[in-house]
Amino acid sequence: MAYVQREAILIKKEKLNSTVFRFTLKEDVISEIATAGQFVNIKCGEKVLRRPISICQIDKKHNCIVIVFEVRGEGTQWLSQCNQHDKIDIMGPLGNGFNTEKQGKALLIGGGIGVPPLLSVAESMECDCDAILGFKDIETTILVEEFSSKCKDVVVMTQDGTYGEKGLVTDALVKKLETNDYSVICSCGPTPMLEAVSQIAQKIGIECYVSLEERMGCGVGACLVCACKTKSKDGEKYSHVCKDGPVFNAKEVVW
Amino acid sequence: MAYVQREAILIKKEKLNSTVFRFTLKEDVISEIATAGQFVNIKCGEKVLRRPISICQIDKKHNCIVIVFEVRGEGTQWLSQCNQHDKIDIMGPLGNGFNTEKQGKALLIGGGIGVPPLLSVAESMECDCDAILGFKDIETTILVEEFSSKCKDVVVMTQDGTYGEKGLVTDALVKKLETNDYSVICSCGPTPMLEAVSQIAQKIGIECYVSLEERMGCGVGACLVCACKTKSKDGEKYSHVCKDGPVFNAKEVVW
Amino acid sequence: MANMGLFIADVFFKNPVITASGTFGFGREYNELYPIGKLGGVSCKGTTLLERMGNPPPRIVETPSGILNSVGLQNPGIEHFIKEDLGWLKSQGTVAIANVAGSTLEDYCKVAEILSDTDVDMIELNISCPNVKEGGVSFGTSASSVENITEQVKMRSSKPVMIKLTPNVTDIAEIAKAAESGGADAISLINTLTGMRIDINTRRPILKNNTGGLSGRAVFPVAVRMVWQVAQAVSIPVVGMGGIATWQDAVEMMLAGACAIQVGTANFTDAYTPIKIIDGLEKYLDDNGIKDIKEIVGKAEMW
Amino acid sequence: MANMGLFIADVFFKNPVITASGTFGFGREYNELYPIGKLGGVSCKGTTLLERMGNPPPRIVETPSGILNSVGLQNPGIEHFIKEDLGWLKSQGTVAIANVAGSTLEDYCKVAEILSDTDVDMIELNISCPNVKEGGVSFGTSASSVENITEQVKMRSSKPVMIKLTPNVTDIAEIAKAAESGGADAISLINTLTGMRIDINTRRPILKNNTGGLSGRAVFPVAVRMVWQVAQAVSIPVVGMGGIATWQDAVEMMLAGACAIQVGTANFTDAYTPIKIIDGLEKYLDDNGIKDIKEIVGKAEMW
Ligand SMILES: Cc1cc2nc3c(=O)[nH]c(=O)nc-3n(C[C@H](O)[C@H](O)[C@H](O)COP(=O)(O)OP(=O)(O)OC[C@H]3O[C@@H](n4cnc5c(N)ncnc54)[C@H](O)[C@@H]3O)c2cc1C
Ligand SMILES: Cc1cc2nc3c(=O)[nH]c(=O)nc-3n(C[C@H](O)[C@H](O)[C@H](O)COP(=O)(O)OP(=O)(O)OC[C@H]3O[C@@H](n4cnc5c(N)ncnc54)[C@H](O)[C@@H]3O)c2cc1C
Ligand SMILES: Cc1cc2nc3c(=O)[nH]c(=O)nc-3n(C[C@H](O)[C@H](O)[C@H](O)COP(=O)(O)O)c2cc1C
Ligand SMILES: Cc1cc2nc3c(=O)[nH]c(=O)nc-3n(C[C@H](O)[C@H](O)[C@H](O)COP(=O)(O)O)c2cc1C
Ligand code: FES
Ligand code: FES
Repeated sequence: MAYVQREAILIKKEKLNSTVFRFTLKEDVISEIATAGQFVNIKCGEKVLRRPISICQIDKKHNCIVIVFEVRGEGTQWLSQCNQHDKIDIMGPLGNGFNTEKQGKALLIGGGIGVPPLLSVAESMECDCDAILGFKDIETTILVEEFSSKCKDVVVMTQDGTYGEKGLVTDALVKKLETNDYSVICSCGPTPMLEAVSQIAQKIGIECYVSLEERMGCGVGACLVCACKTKSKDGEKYSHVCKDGPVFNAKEVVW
Repeated sequence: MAYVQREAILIKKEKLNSTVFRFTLKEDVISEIATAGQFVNIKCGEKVLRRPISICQIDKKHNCIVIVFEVRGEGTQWLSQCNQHDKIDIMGPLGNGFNTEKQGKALLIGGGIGVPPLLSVAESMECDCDAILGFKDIETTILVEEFSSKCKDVVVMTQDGTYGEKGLVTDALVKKLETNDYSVICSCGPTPMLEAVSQIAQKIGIECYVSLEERMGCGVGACLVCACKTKSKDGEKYSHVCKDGPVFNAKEVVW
Repeated sequence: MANMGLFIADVFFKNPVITASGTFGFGREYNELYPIGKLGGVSCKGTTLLERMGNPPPRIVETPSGILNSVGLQNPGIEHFIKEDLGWLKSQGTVAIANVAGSTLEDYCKVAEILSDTDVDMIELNISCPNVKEGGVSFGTSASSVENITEQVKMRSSKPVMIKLTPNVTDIAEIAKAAESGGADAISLINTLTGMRIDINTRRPILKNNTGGLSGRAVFPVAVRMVWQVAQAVSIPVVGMGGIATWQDAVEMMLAGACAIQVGTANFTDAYTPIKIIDGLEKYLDDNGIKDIKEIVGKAEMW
Repeated sequence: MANMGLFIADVFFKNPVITASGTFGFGREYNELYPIGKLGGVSCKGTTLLERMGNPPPRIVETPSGILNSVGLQNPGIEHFIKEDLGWLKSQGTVAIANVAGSTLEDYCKVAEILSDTDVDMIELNISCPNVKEGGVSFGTSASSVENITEQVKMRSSKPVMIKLTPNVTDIAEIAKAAESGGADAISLINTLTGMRIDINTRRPILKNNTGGLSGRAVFPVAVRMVWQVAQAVSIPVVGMGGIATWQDAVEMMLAGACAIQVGTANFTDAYTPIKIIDGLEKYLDDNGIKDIKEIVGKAEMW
């Protein structure tokens, strides 16, 4: 678990839609050692707690990481007001990411603001990937082009059908499974979605990894605040999203 | 006691020296009704308490007031980082200012960051004014030109003699009194200076008004936080700087 | 439009937003900014039998998300209040609450008796002022003395009596129950948490009184917890305060069990806070199809 | 360069900056950022006789200038601590303080006994955890039970015992005196102030445990006041904490009477806080020609 707390420089700021921003942050160490699915913990102004945001892309060549975040409350609001050249205090890379070793064919399933971290997975997977991306509507659709250039096949689902197909990612998943053999599913998104994806994966016996969210204190495993219930042969216990996760094997998660 | 709480627009920002700023703020009502020696109470970012700052100039023609402030702590630091066109939440005009009715000849005595409010007095006095301005050194000297254009005679004192004469404002005061007949002294500056000025004035029987400072809560007379001890024929009591002052007749002040 | 009105001990408040004692004077100053008749009520500056000078300055210091104050009950005495301020306040069309403090039981009783013959709507008994040795806080920290003072004051007063509790106690529910069994018509809380700040340069407390009372947003979580505990423990109305600065805070406090709320320190930051809270509450009710503000009181469901 | 070292009950601390229990694990994670051997001491996560799962999540919520937590003493039990963590921590060259909690008096005593045979430097008795029904807070709110538990634990322990007090009491000085007369070697305070936040949309407390403990800068003025009161009341060393985030805060706490300080919540905001405080204190002493950190302890002069 190597990580740093450093000032990164915001070298590019883009607005992907009315509430979602993409920041390209230059930070040598973090970009050097980060792996797909890890996150950074960002100091937002005078806020007591840092805000965890997943790493969306890792550009080792330019010593950069890319993050994509949605403005939800005061912390992300503050962050969205940072400007190019500003210094941003970030801690990372944190947590355990996805396994990206060669493993047959992978299916990435992202929902909403859970889509961005899967891009880092698509970029570093040593095997082919397909992706299913779910959004509310056309307005909230993000990163479709980026996924299209990295994945074999990308299916976009919107709840209202204004982009791609109408329906949920699980609808697309069921269809995909009829014609494909996947060795692993990597998923990130709202908890109900992750639970549904896990159930389908488990039923047909595909390895499935999910990236969970929980409110955090330290972000590094020291405070035991970010508990999530997991099960193993020894019974149920609280694991910690920041250190044991955020990526968990779906069959260990107690939903 | 008429006042408003409004967003003023910062239309001009100047840096007078390494820690002192001059802001020209456009606000219709405040500039309309303000009188010399009143103050405004300024919201500084997320700070709980507003910061009281005296009005330095009142430009009724352009609906502006000018304030001059020194960066001392977090509040004034925040304020100094505002930029042209920013909206600043101010409350005012507050308190009772100086009496500027025709009254013979007036002597204005300012020390340090107590100098600015006296400029509004110089500009609105219906009689002639002389001024004694005291500073630490040449670096901290402010508004000398402005006073020179409004007053008959301006003496500048610096503690180290790097500008004007070397010494304290009281040294200059004693000298001035040898050759002049003043009907009133108006003074603003550090408490020890005000006390010394008051004593001299009292000894020779000149009316003397001083502008006091105290930590404030509401700024409008509702919370009784900004107490300063005053005396009258009924004995001693706590008056309130924000409402009964900031300008007091020196002979009422219990130092 | 939703109904914002409510009764506390037979006194009608047009809305649940009251300005907190000591932060709003008798309302005159803020009436320059908006008609204070818009407020549900005004809890006046703490008043004692005789005039009090209060503590020497400095009386205030800012702290992270809060302030410490040590005004120490400066006030011109109850007769002055009745003669100079009460009539004006009543004529503004809002509920006038007299906040009463004292050094002895008899002081409290006398003031309550005097107020019984006036137009005042309600008495808020401040047995919790931490800023003067004889400010009544000693009455407020033990259950038996709370019950006793409540009983005595109730006997001498024809006005409804609301007991204002200090948060500086081990078991707030026990104290609240004591007030209830003493006959209190309502309970208000929290007063300030005792705190201190020291100037590291002068090595002296910043407040001349050494300690002061902490208020403002910093204390909000403690206030919500205590209001919830008290609302669970008693069946008389509870008025909640401590750090309320937005309509969302007000909703949270009411969900915890407050039937009305008071706004103190937030007046200093933004003088329009009480009005913004009233407007915000109205819109919140309408947006959520809630017909009556009373419907949200105590509606927080525990896990 | 000024002397930063000090003794608390015969245990030498190279400087007065200790990381607070529950916010710093056993130091491993932060050792990635800086050698934790630079710290005066590490107070470990609260440990109980047997493993505990802790409370369900969410366990944290941000509040103005603070946080509420309801971790609830999740820990792998004392034996695990001794086997897995203590050795490593000791080898880093800092003082290792075991923070001990329990449900029964016997639990506390057993853990103290077990620790007596280890390398641990000191025991911090957490009789103040507000987040579990059986977290010991009941032991911490009455003077007689504080005296009793201190006596019992002291009898069974060969290590110095520091009693950690809860701020949720009426009279902190009385509690501190009880700890002293029970034989405590030192006192640390404050633990968290009990608070609650409610989500106005779900109408549920944000913490699954309903209430949690308030910490962070919001509580600093309360902590300074209590440390000052306790330092006046007892003659054993007092370790101060609650909202310390800068070296200035540390100086203020020490002027109030703390001979050492602990840093908790501020680690979350800036992981380098303890190091910055150590550096800041050193510079402060040198700049002011103070030869020894002990010279500032309790030097605040009251008005
Ligand atoms: C491992 C991880 C990775 C994440 N990656 C991303 C990402 O790539 N893009 C993105 O937009 N969002 C991501 N999130 C969610 C993001 O952390 C929250 O949206 C953000 O913390 C909200 O902060 P706020 O101040 O805007 O909202 P507020 O609601 O004001 O926050 C209040 C408090 O709750 C916490 N909080 C609120 N929502 C969440 C949440 N969903 N998860 C954890 N803590 C929360 C905040 O951190 C803060 O402490 C991630 C969360 C986790 C745990
Ligand atoms: C009536 C009046 C008029 C003033 N006019 C001016 C002016 O024209 N120009 C100028 O530079 N300064 C003026 N001051 C002083 C100015 O208010 C303080 O310098 C300022 O409040 C410091 O705030 P801060 O956050 O930077 O400092 P901090 O020290 O961080 O402030 C902490 C708290 O103490 C209060 N405080 C600190 N110093 C003072 C002080 N001297 N008087 C009152 N409260 C204080 C702050 O308002 C704040 O609540 C005036 C003060 C008063 C009372
Ligand atoms: C400057 C000041 C003066 C106060 N004076 C009184 C008082 O006279 N009587 C009283 O019962 N409470 C007094 N209080 C306490 C408030 O009424 C209120 O209980 C407390 O400030 C918490 O609410 P808040 O956080 O909204 O300010 C005072 C508070 C402040 C800040
Ligand atoms: C997440 C968290 C967990 C804590 N766990 C413990 C604990 O196990 N034992 C204990 O004595 N105190 C515990 N505390 C209290 C802290 O040690 C400290 O007393 C308190 O947080 C005040 O200091 P601070 O404001 O610097 O955080 C915990 C605090 C936090 C924030
Ligand atoms: S956030 Fe501290 S352990 Fe996960
Ligand atoms: S600051 Fe409130 S009365 Fe002066």
